[in-house]
Amino acid sequence: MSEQTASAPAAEEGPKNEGNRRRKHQRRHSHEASLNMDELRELAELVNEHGFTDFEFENKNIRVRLSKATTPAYVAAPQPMAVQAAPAAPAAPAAPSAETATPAASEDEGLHIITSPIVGTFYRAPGPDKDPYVSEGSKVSPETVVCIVEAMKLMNEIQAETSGEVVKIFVENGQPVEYGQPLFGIK
Amino acid sequence: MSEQTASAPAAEEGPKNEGNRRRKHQRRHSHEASLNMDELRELAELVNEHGFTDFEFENKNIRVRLSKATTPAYVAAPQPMAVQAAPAAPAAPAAPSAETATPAASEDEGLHIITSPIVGTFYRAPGPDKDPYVSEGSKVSPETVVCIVEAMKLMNEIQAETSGEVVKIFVENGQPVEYGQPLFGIK
Amino acid sequence: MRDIRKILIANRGEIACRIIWTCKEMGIKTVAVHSEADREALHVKFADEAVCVGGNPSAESYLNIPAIISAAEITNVDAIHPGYGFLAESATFATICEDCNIKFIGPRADVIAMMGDKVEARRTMQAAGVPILPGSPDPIESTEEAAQLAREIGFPVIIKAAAGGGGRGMRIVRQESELHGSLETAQSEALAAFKNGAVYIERYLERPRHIEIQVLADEYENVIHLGERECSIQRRHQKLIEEAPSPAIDAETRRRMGEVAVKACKEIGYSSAGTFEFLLDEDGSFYFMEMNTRIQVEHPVTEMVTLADIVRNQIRIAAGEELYYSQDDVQIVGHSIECRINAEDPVKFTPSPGKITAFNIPGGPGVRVDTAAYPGYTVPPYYDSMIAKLIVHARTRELAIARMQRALDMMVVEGIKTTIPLHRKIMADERFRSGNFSTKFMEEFDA
Amino acid sequence: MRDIRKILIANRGEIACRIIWTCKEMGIKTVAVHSEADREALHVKFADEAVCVGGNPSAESYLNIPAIISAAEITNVDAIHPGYGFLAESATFATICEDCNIKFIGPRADVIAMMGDKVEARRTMQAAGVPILPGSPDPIESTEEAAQLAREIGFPVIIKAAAGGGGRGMRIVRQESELHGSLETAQSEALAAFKNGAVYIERYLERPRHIEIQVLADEYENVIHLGERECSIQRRHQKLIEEAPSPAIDAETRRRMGEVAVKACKEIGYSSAGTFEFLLDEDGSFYFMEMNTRIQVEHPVTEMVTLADIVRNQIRIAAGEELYYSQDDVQIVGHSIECRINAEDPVKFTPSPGKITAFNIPGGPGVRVDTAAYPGYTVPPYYDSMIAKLIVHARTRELAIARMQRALDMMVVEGIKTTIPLHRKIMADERFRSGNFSTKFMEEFDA
Repeated sequence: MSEQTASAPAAEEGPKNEGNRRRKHQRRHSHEASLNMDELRELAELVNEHGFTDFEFENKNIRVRLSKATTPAYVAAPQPMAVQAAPAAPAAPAAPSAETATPAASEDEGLHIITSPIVGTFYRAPGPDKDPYVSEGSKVSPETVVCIVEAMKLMNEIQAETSGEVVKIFVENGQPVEYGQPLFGIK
Repeated sequence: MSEQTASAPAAEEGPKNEGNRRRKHQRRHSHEASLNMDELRELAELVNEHGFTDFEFENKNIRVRLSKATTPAYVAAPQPMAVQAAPAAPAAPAAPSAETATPAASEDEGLHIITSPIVGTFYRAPGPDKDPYVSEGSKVSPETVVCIVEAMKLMNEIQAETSGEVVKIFVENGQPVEYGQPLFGIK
Repeated sequence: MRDIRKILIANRGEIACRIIWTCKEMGIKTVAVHSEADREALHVKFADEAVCVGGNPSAESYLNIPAIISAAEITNVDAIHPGYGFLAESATFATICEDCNIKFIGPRADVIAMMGDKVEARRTMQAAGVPILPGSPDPIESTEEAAQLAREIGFPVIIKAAAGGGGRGMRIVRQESELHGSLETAQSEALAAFKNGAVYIERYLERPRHIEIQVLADEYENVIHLGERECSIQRRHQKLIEEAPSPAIDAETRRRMGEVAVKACKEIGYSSAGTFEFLLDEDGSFYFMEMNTRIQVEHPVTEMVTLADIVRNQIRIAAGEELYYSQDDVQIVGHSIECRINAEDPVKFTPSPGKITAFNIPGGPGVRVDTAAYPGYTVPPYYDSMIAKLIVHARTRELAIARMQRALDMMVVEGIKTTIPLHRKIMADERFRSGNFSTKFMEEFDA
Repeated sequence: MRDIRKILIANRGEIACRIIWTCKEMGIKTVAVHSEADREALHVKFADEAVCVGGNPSAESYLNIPAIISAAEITNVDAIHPGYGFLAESATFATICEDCNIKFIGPRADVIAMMGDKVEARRTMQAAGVPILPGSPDPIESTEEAAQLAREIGFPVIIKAAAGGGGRGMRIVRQESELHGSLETAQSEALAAFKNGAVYIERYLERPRHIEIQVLADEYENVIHLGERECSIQRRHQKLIEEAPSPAIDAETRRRMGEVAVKACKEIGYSSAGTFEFLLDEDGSFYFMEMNTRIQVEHPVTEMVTLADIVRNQIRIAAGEELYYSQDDVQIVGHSIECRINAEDPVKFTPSPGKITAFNIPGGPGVRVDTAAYPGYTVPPYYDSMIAKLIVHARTRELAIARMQRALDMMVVEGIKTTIPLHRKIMADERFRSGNFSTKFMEEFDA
C-alpha cells in the first residue's frame, strides 16, 4: 500500500501552496475597488474547480493574476523515500533536516538564518554543565560564538557572522546536523 | 541523434495549437465590452469544456487569460515511433492514417466525415475500368454507395449514411485504410 | 523454410511489446493492431507499422478475425503472432491464417483444436503415456454414471467443463449426496460460459502444486523441454506469482516430467513452444491437466534460468528452422520469480483502471520488467488488468526473494491501485518463503 | 566476524544506487551522503537516511573526508562503501576509516597505497610472477637513462606517470630523437596533474586489447576470479563499451590470466573485489597494467555472465566472512555487453548537463539498466557525465549485439544530448561486430 502512502505528500502539497498564494493575493488586492473579496474568492474557486493553473485579469482599474504551480517533475519522480521514512531509525538526521532545512517562508521571512558549515553534532554550550552560548532573546554580533558543532572529536565554534537578536533556535542540544542545516534565526 | 529528432514534433505542437486557439477566441469575444462574474463562469466552463489549455482576452478595457497545465504524460512518454517512421515501409497504412485520421479542425470543421467501418483496401470505383462512385461535387443521399473497401477478398460497399455534397476525398484509390479512417468529407 | 520478414502481432499490452522486442533483435519488421482506445499504447509506438482494427471492446478489435486478417493483408505480413489470450488458442483463427497463406506462429490448427477440448486432450495424452488423474474418459451424461465413476475413483472428485478454463463449470464433490446438484450446476455454468455443456469427472487432489513444463518442438520431431515452472500461487485460478525452478522438484522429477512432455509432443506432432500443466500430488506423483498451445504469461522465469528466448524459438520454428540446441544444452542456472503487477485493489481485487501519474521501473542486477505502461499512460477499462511483470533472477531462491522485495520497493506506480502491496506481503510470508505450499496458498493467505 | 548492519555510501549517482540495492537485499540499512545539488538525487531518495555533507564541488562534498567521517559518526554506521572514483582509491581515507573504527569496504589501506603507485605496483607484481611489459623498474631520472633503456626494450616505447591515470603524463616515443622532448613533457604534465613528476618507461604495444580480470579475495587467502572483461572500446582512455567474455580470449588464456591474478592477490594479501588490468598483445601474450582496488563501473557484465553479486561479495568479505563459492562454481554463461550512456554530445563529447524531460528505460529479456536518472531529473554540471549503464545478456555475442541495438532503440532520453547515437553506430560497425579490434578502435572509428 506504500505507493498510496508515497503519493500523499505530493497530493497535499498542491492545495496547501495554493492556499498560501491565495491569501497573499487577497491581502494585496483587498483594498482595491472594482472586484471585491467575495468575487475574488469565487473567481479563485472557479479557476481551481476547472483545474486551471494560471489566471490573469486586468483592466484600467485592476489587474488580477492567479497561478498554481505545477510540478510535473516531482510527480513523475519516484518517491520511495516517504515509504521508508517511517520505519527508518528515529535518530536519523535526514528526517529533521527535511523539515527544518527550508523553514516555512511565512514564519521565518526576514530572518537571517545561521546554517551549519559542517556535518556534526550540535551543542549549545561549551560543556555539559555550562550555560548555553546564546538563548532566544540574546543579542549577537558577528564574532559572537553561538554554538559548537562537533565533528571528528573536534569542537568547532560557530560564530554568528551577523548582528541582531536570536529569535529562533532550530536544533536541539546534542542533535546531529548536516551541512547547510539551519541552526539559528536572527532578526 | 534520433532522440533529438523524436522530440521535435512534440516541441512544435504546443505553440502551434495555442496560436490557433487564441485566434479563435479573439474572434468570438472581441465584441464584448466587459466581463461580470457570470460571464467569467461561463467563459471558464466554455474553455474547459473544449479542453483548451490556454485562453487570453484583452481589449481596451479588459484583458483575461486562462491557462491549464498541459499533461506532462505526453512529454514523458517514449516516442520512438517518430524515429522509426522515416525508415519504415513507405506503403505503410500507419503513416497516412496518422495524418488523415484527425483532419485539421480549421479546414474540416462542419464537415460530416464518412469513416471506414473496416480495415481493408479503398476503391473509388466498382472495377478498374469503371467510373468512380462519387467525385468531389457529387450529391449523396444515405443510401448512396460512395466506395468499396475490400477485406479478405470481399468487396464491401460503403454507403454515405448522410445527405449532402462530397467536398473532400481523403484517401487515394487503391490505398489501404484502417478502422475509423476518414474517407470522405460531406457538406 | 519460410521467409518471415514481417510479423503482425494480434495482441496488445506487454506481450505485444515483448514480441516486438524479439522481432527487432531478429531484424523482422512488425505490424501492431489496436483498438481505438489503444492508439497511444506502447506496442503501437514501438511497432514499425500500426493498424486500427476496430472499437474498444475486444470482440470488435483484438478478437475481430476479419479485421485482423485484413490488416495482415494490407500490410503484407508473412506471419501472425497471436501472443496469449485473445486469438492465441483459436483453431478457427489458425485455420483462416493457413487459408490466407499467412503463417500462424503456433502449432497446427488441428492440434490447437484437439488441445482446446479437455476430454479429447485427456484421451490423447493418456494414449501418449502421460499420467492423467483417474476419471471419466468421456463427458458425463447422467448422475448415475457420475456416481458409478466417483465410487470407482474415490471421493473427493472434481467436475470440470470439457471446453473451459478459469474455474467456470468446475465443482468439487466430497460425498455422493452432493453429486447430483453439483453436476447440474457445472453443466449449466459450462453451457453459459463456453456454449458447451459437456463436463467430465476426475479425482480431486487436496493440496496439489501447479507445475508446468515448457517445451520447444520444431517441425522435424526435435523436441526439448526447458524445465518446469512453479505456478501454485493462484487466486481463483489466476496465477499471481510464478517461479523457476520449483522448490518442490528435484532433478529426477524434472527429468521424468520433461520426458513425458517431450514424448507426448512427438506423439501428437506438436511444433512451436507449448506448456504442459501438471498437478503434482504430495506423494510426488503428477497428473496432466492441460496443454497450452501458446506462449505463457510466465514464460520469462524460464528465460531467466535457461537464457533461452522463447519468442525467438517460436518464430524460428514457424519459419521451418530446426531447433538450434539439444536437451543437453539446456542448463537451469539460478532461480527466477515473477510477480504479476495488476491494476487492481490489492485486497479486494477490484479493477483499478485510470491514469498512471508516476511510474518508476526498478533496475540493477537480476531485475527484468516486461511492461507496456509508462508515466502518463492510461490503463483502459476494456482489457486485462495486468500492467507489468516484475521478474528477478538470482543464484538461489532465498536471494531471489530478497531481490524481489528490493525490486517491489523500488517499483513506483501512482494514480491507480496495484497488486504491489499484496506481492510484498506474500514475499514476507513464512509459508511462501519455506517453499512448502500448494495451490491452496492464496485461500489460506486471504483467510 | 564484523557485524555490518548499516553502511554509509560515500558516493553518488548510479553506483550509490547500485550499492543501496544490494544493501536492501541483504537487510542492511543505508546512509546516503550528498552535496546541495544532489538533494533530489535518487540515491538520497532510496537510502534509509541522508546527510548533506557540503557544497556542489566534489572537493567540498564527495571528496570532503572530515565531513563524510562526521556523517558516518552521527549516523552511527558500521562501514563505508566508497563506490568508484571520489575516495575509492584513497589510502588516506581508508586509513582514517580504520582509525575511526569504521570498516572501509575494500582492501587494506597499505595495499591501496601500493597499488596507487604505478612503479611500486609494477615491482610488486613482477615479484609475484605477473608478466609485465619490459621497461624501467624505477622512475627515470635522465634522458640518457631513458635512451639506454629504450634501446634495450626496443622502440616504440611509452612514458607514463608513476602516480597517474587517464592519459595525463603519457607519451609514445617511436624513435630516439623524440625521447628527450617527450620525457620533459610527460614529467611536467605528471607534476601538474598528480603533484608527482616521476615517470617510467616501457614497451609500447601497437594494437593491444584492454582485458581485465575480476577477482574476489577474502581475508583467509581464498581467492577466485570471475573471468575477464573486454574493455578495448575506449576514447582517450575512457571506457565506452565493455563485454564479458572477450571475443579474443579462449578458455585456456582465461585460465592462465586468472591464475596469475589469483596468485598475485595471495602474494600481496589482497582482500575484497579487485581488478587486474592487462594489455593483451596480438601474439596472445599479456602484460599487467594496473590493479584497481575497488568496484569497477563495468562490473555488471561480469555479474550477468556469472550471476555473482560483486557488491554483496565486497560487503560479506568486509564483514569477515569467507568466500561462499570456489573457482569451480564459477561458470561463464552467455555474453554480456555494457554501453555507458553519458550526458555528452555524441560527436564532440562535450558535456550536456540539464533537465531530462523524457526518460524511458528498456525492459524485456536480458536487459539491465543501472541508473540514478528519472523523468524530470536534472543532470548537474559538477560531476561525471555518465547517467546510465545499459547492459544486455544473451546466449551469444551476436545475439547480445542485436539485443543491445534493440535496447538502445527503446531507450529514450530527451532534454539533454547523450552518447546513445554513438553506441548505435558502434553496434552497427562491422569491425566491432567481428570482434577483431584493439584499443585503437575509437581513434580509427572517429576518423
